[in-house]
Amino acid sequence: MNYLPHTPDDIAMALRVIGVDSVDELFADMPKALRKPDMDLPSGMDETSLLEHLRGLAAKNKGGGSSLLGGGVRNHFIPSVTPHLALQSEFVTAYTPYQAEVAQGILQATFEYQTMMSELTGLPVSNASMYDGASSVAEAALLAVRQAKKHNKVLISSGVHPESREVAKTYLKPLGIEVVEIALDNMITPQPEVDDDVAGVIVQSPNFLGYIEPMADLANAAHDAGALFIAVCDPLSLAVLKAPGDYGADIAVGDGQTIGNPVAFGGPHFGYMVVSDDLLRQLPGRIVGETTDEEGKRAFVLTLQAREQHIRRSKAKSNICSNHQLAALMAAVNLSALGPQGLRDVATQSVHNAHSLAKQLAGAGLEDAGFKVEAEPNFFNEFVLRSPVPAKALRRALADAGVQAGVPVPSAYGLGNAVVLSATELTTQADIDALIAALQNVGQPAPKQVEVAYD
Amino acid sequence: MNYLPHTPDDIAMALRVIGVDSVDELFADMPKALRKPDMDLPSGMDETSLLEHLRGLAAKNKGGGSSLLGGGVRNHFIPSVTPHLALQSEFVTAYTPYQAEVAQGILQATFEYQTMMSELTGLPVSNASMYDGASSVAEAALLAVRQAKKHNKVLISSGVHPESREVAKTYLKPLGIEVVEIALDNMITPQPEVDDDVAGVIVQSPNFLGYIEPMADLANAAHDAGALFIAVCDPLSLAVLKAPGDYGADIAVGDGQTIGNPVAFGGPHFGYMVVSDDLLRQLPGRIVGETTDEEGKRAFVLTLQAREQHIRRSKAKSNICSNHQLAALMAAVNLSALGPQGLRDVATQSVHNAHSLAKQLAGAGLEDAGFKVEAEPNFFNEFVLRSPVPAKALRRALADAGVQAGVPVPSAYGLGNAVVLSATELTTQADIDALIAALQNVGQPAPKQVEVAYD
Amino acid sequence: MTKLAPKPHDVTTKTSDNFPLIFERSRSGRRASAPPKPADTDLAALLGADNLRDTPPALPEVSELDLVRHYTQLAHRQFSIDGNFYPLGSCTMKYNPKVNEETAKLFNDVHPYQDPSQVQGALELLYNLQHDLAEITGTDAVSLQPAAGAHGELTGILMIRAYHEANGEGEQRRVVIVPDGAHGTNPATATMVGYKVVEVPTGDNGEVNLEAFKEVLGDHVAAVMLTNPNTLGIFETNILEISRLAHEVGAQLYYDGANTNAIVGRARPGDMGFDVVHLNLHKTFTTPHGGGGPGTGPVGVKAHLRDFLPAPLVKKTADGFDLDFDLPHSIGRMRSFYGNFGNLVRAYTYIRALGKEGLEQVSAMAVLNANYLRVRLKEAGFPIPFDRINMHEFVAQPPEGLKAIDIAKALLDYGVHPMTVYFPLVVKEAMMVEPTETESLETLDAYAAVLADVLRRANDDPADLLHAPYQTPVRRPDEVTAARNPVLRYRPSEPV
Amino acid sequence: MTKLAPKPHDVTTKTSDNFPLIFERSRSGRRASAPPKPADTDLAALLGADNLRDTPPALPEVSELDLVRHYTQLAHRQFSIDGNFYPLGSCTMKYNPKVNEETAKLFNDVHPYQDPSQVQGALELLYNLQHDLAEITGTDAVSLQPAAGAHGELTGILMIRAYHEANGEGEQRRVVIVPDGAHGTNPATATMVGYKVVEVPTGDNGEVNLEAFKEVLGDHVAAVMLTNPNTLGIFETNILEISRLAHEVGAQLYYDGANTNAIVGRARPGDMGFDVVHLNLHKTFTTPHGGGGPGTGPVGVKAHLRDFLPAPLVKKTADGFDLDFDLPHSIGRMRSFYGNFGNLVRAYTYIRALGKEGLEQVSAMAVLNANYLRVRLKEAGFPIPFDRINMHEFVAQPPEGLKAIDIAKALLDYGVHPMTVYFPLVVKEAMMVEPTETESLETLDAYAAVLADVLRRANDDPADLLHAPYQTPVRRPDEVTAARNPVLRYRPSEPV
Ligand SMILES: Cc1ncc(COP(=O)(O)O)c(C=O)c1O
Ligand SMILES: Cc1ncc(COP(=O)(O)O)c(C=O)c1O
Repeated sequence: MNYLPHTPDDIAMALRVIGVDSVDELFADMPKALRKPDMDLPSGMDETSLLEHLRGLAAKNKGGGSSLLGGGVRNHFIPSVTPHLALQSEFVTAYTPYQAEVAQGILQATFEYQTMMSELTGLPVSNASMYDGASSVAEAALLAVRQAKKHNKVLISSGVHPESREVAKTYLKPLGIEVVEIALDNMITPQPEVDDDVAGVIVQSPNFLGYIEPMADLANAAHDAGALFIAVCDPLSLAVLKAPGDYGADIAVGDGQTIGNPVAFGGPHFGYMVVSDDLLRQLPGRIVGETTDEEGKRAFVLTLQAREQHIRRSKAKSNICSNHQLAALMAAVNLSALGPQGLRDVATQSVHNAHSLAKQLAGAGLEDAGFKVEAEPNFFNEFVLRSPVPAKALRRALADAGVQAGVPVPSAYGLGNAVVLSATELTTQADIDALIAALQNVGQPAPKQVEVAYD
Repeated sequence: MNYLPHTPDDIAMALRVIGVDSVDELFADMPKALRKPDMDLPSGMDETSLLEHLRGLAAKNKGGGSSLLGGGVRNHFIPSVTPHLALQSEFVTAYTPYQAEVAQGILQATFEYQTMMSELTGLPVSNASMYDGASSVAEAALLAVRQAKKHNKVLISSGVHPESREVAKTYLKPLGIEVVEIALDNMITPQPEVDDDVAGVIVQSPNFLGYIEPMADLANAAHDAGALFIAVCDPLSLAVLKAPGDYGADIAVGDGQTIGNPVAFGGPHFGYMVVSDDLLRQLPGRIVGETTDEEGKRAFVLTLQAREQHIRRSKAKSNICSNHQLAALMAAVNLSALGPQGLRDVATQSVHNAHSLAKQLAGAGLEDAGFKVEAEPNFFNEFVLRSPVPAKALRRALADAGVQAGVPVPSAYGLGNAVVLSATELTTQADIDALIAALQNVGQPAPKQVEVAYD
Repeated sequence: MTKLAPKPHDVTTKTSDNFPLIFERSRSGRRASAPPKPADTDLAALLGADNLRDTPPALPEVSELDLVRHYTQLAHRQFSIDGNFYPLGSCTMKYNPKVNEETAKLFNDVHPYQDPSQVQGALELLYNLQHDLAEITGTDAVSLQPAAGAHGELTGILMIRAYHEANGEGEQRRVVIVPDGAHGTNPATATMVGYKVVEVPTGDNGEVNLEAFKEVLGDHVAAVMLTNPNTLGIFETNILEISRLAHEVGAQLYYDGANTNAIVGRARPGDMGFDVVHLNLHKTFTTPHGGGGPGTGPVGVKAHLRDFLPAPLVKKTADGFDLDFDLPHSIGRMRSFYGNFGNLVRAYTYIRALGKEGLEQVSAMAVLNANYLRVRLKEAGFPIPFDRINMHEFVAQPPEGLKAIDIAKALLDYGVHPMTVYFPLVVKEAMMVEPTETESLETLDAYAAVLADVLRRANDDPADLLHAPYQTPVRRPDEVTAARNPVLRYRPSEPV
Repeated sequence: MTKLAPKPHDVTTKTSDNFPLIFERSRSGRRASAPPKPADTDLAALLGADNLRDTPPALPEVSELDLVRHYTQLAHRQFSIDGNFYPLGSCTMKYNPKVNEETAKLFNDVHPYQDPSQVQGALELLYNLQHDLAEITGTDAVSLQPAAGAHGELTGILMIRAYHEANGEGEQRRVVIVPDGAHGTNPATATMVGYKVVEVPTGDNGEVNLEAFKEVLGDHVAAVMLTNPNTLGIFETNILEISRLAHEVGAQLYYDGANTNAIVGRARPGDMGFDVVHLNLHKTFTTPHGGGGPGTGPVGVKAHLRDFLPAPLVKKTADGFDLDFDLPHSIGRMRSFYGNFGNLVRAYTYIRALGKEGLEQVSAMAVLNANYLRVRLKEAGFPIPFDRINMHEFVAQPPEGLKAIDIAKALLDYGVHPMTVYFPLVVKEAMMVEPTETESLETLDAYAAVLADVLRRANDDPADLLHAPYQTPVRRPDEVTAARNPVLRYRPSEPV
């Protein structure tokens, strides 16, 4: 199976026109030693075998669609209309909209996306998308350092998703920027000491464990020391929770999966970044702006490109080129499909179910077996369950019982054995019952081989 | 869940503009006794519940995708590209192309479809599609009668699909047209007596049992008596078998499922009808023709509409209005995706697998148990297996063993207990092995309750 | 507010040359797909050498990308509900929900000849839908077999004929009455069943002229075929009287369900006295029109006609669901298998999504929209021949001196689809508008504004409209030549 | 074959209205979807009253049909590979197979935090793809984490930095060498890792100037970043010498895989001496560009760098497949989870569809097409600055006096996308053309004919091109004002 139009006649004709005798001659510049490498690759397949192979792989995955697994990405309601519209081939197979005249589709949709993200975050300037939440956190930290100039330290709450913190460190370390973590206190971020050399303070709310942070106080602490405040938020939560703009955040970033993309084993999703007006020219990535055309009609273009690598090269604000436009489009279509009320409904029911889950767990008599629900402080749609067995062993035991739940809490949180549980608007009472039943089983004298396998 | 844009404000404004006080007032013409009927219907559902309900129903079906069930429709290879292109929303949600200027998409695609059907059948004039194979057979019989005028009898081979024969009788009976069946002789159609009052002779090849008919001889017999010859063909078979035009058929009809539509529990598929030039003005249904526009550009339009009900009303050639355009488009895209060689490959491998299946069955030692493969006369990709148990009981027993196979042969064929087996290019050796194993089990002393349940 | 945007430019391929046919893109040896590779097979040996064709069919040979470009570009040369307001009267071009497409796909692999034990879900769906449609139409039994509205009509009139025959009145009753405003399929159907058609004129109020109706009525009448509301979009206020009169002479009353969108959930043909009712699932019940089809035309009947239905129905048994062939007077099959199952899934999805209250809102808002647009068109300068509260659609006319066809063609440049023109036949230069309930008032306002602009242009320059449209991929194709000199398939002009 | 020609200019009915924003279609209270109805919930009680926002976000409120119209019409205002020839140099706009979309969907529901025992299929696929890409690039280990080409570059240069640091050469090596023709992401990446960038000039033959290269080389150099073929579409014939020289001074050689389409299956960066290689799966391996992304930029490395890769990789164990975090020198994570999994499925589908022989044909036909089009453009009157056998792309120039931008804009009216213009920077008025292997020769001929027609128009009327395009939804938007006075989101002009 290949996708080539060339018939033998075509090839012969083309070679004639080019003036060479063979295809190999076209590769004459290539040193002989390099040619025809010995690659261990299978032969091609016809479409039927190919689909069979891929369906076979897909069938080896179990329990997809669960709504009890969170950890930053969750299986939320996406109406059928969303992928139908966002995945039209005109959007899917377009390039970056450099030729604005024939890219008003992507450009306008992106301008609309920017407006929606601005509305959600309460900040005025959104870029067109980033790779994901984690790299957006890293880019936000870089932005803060660029803006602050002299500073070369950032504070990051341990409540920020562990993978985001890791990525931030990967990005910042080689530039000599110190990344200092603020340990959580009772699962939320305490008021930190912010030194003068701190460029930015990064806090996630709801944090990785699910709890809502005192963002206004934390923002004040950052600002008092002349640092930027960077809020990391699940955009779905912003349907009902205070927006970063409300509490004075300078930058809002996060992963956009929850507002319109499938979990898809972790990607592609997209990262968003929205900033205050004065950070506009420090913003990494593409931005779409409104203008008028020769005839005075409204038109949209990529703008402020002087920030970007293809213009500024080594002086660019970031090296980002391709972003995650199609995933951002999925979100824009989805937000339009839901509207403010629909998004609120989704968020509300997700909160409702998560709190109901917490309450039912608390009342399920699991304490004796060593489980404990952490229902305080206020949490959104994820919360911590302390476990008598190691987190991964618990997750495995639940999976063996057909329940996909329990994102392990890293030991650095100092919570001992613990997992994050989550619920969404799609969680059913049957899901909750199954989880409780499975936990009750785990609560029984622990089946040895599970413990052993995962310690 | 509904699809209404109307807000309370919209409704109030519209009522004001219309000059009535309430929505109910708009229905004042409706006798009071009729209003607000008591209907036993459930309440509406949100999208999640709706999908759950439908997925639940879908999950109650078993063994879909089998390639051993035939009977006129079969699960053949359809590349992913076919539905992606044919089911673009511009095609799916368009109306009949009466406004040619904004319907060149459908019109040209239909013109191309007509050309492809003409190529397959070897006859010059195709309409834009019919409902299905069965109703096309009926319409072909009506056409023959219209053309012949004085005649009011048609002969139909018993090899024509039983459901097509039934439909033909339903259509023809009230018009006083006699439908005379030609019984099969050794599973193919014998040379019939064709009286002077016969308008048409209808023969299917490969016939319902799978065997290839002596079409040239049968066509001659019809023509000798001044009757039209109507060939009913699986269009897939025409990739390799002689075309109706080759043996002088006047009309070719059939069901188009096999060349690009999923089996979908029987529909929608489409019927095709292609005729000789002199039958053009008798053809029922829509036809697309080529012309030029005001600027001299090639353009396509619905043409020869004077045959149709919306112009001719009670004098129309048929009452058909909506046809099965989108299913025909699926076929056109699919034929273009396959090309002549791809279609030939599909047909060839289907033939290969069916003959291999027949051979393996014949060699599987099933005779003692009372099974017998009818490998003569020449068959295409379906053939008869005689069974020691009633056909439906056999089908059920196979299904219980996880094998979907065995279209029951109606008793009128005089073959006793028998089923039609089929294979396609998608049939695997594992499918064949499973069938043989299951048959060997059925061959064991017959499980009583199955026999009883199905007699 | 939002004015309708001008027609989206056809940016894909605007050329002074002809748009290529897929055959013109063909090059010998190209392939756009990879089916399973066939084993070496001696077809002549297996099939008989005489049975093989000599030359392969000249199907297109294109690469996968060229295939994709072709059909993507063709899609851009096409109006659709998804892209354009499409208020075709009598056609109910409402929104076709995307979720329906998702659910229909779930059943693609189910084979119609599987043992019933293997297809319980499909049968249950059919059983439920039979029930739902009976409730909606006020009938006692429903066949899901017919493949379109006209096919439903044929089914229904065949049943009526069989019924009269069973009553020994087959010879006596040879006439079907239809209003002069009836859709062409009604008289055409009657003819297909061997009946003579008698037309009854429309009265001044746009309804069936009751006196004239009484005159043509008699015991020679087999059936009366009506839509209600009728094709003028007017509710037949005398429907109960019409029904009484028809039944008094032993005729059966047939309901053409094309206009069900006006009454769904609010009134039932069965309650009006109709004996046979077909529905167009591609109208009221949102299955897509597909550029011409497939439609789906289930037929519901009162109890006295149940046994005449085409077999099989789906029944519920102690073990689950099964096909029911036990219909002693059945007219016989109308098509293969069990109807357009994929569309039955779509319609079922729609009905269960909306539920009882949702369906009632459909007709309410369909009628509201149509009346609103009627008023707006009147304000824009279009005469309304039957100017009264209408139902889900209404008929307008161009101002004196203008032709409906020119108005229609002019609309195309604005990216909106014309209304149905020249139907029904009882109104000169008829412009029949059915906005449907899924359109917003802003869309209706924009349509009225566009129509006003068309009238302005006609005033400014009477010749302007005669050559409209100006911006479409082709402009006023020559239909006369097309019919006089039919070119119905591609033939290569030179040896390829 | 089909010639493309501009649309006629007479626009009789063009309305000057703006195409509406989704916000301008919004009406308070409309909904386009039905999520699960929430239970009565006291959010203030559950979440803390202080934590709740005061005003909801002003998201659009539209009906489902208006939503569908909006995005369908927007899609029609957009060029795409599926609709248009799109020969953007350096971007590899080849056909994106539909079967990839089918297979990607199969994994939509898999959650990244499921227990590995539950996701064996997903892990097996990643494992297989790591293997396949290592074979294709000639490297020893592959990370699938990077989310784009530039992200792969960052990953690779970070690894090189960590490697030098591990060798105690972190302080000493502070320079990255890139050719002056390099893509902007190369120098930008070096800066992000804290390196200084030194450019090496292009020689007269379009290749890296070897003498100049030697001059800037030294033991202060951390890495040399190259594409091969380079951004002029020319194969660096001295690549083995360059590699030797670089390694001689202890520098690491980085391969920017944007141009892999020229060599895939025929030569491997690893064999050329590259230590780190990224691939753009959205180029060579057919994952869609999506209007800007998501891309995917896996990175392969030679054995000495394996332990520096971002964790996790996927490993095979006795029990199946598992995540492998055991990378002692890992630079750390580059993003969350395991990369753009959906695109990894697509690329894997593509690789397994083609297999070894198929991949080799890709580069052969990509290079054939590019050379053919180069000759055709030369015939059409376009100078070719480095006129030699090129690889998968080539750079042309407009004839003296014309600007690449005007040629590009003129092309839009013909329904074809322009080439990349003004890149690479080393050629004045560069027009960089990459047809890819999935295009037929007829399409290339048509493009050459269109370009010839553009030159003809420029000759006939020099002002003509300056205002092109004429037929697009908008024409030459004012980019200067857009940047000077940025309007980056919608704000209602009046209270809604
Ligand atoms: C009033 C009326 N009756 C019958 C029909 C025929 O329906 P179908 O096209 O489904 O056969 C139509 C279709 O437009 C109609 O409008
Ligand atoms: C030569 C070259 N390098 C790097 C890149 C950056 O790749 P990405 O956009 O995937 O980040 C590109 C993209 O166009 C490119 O052409």
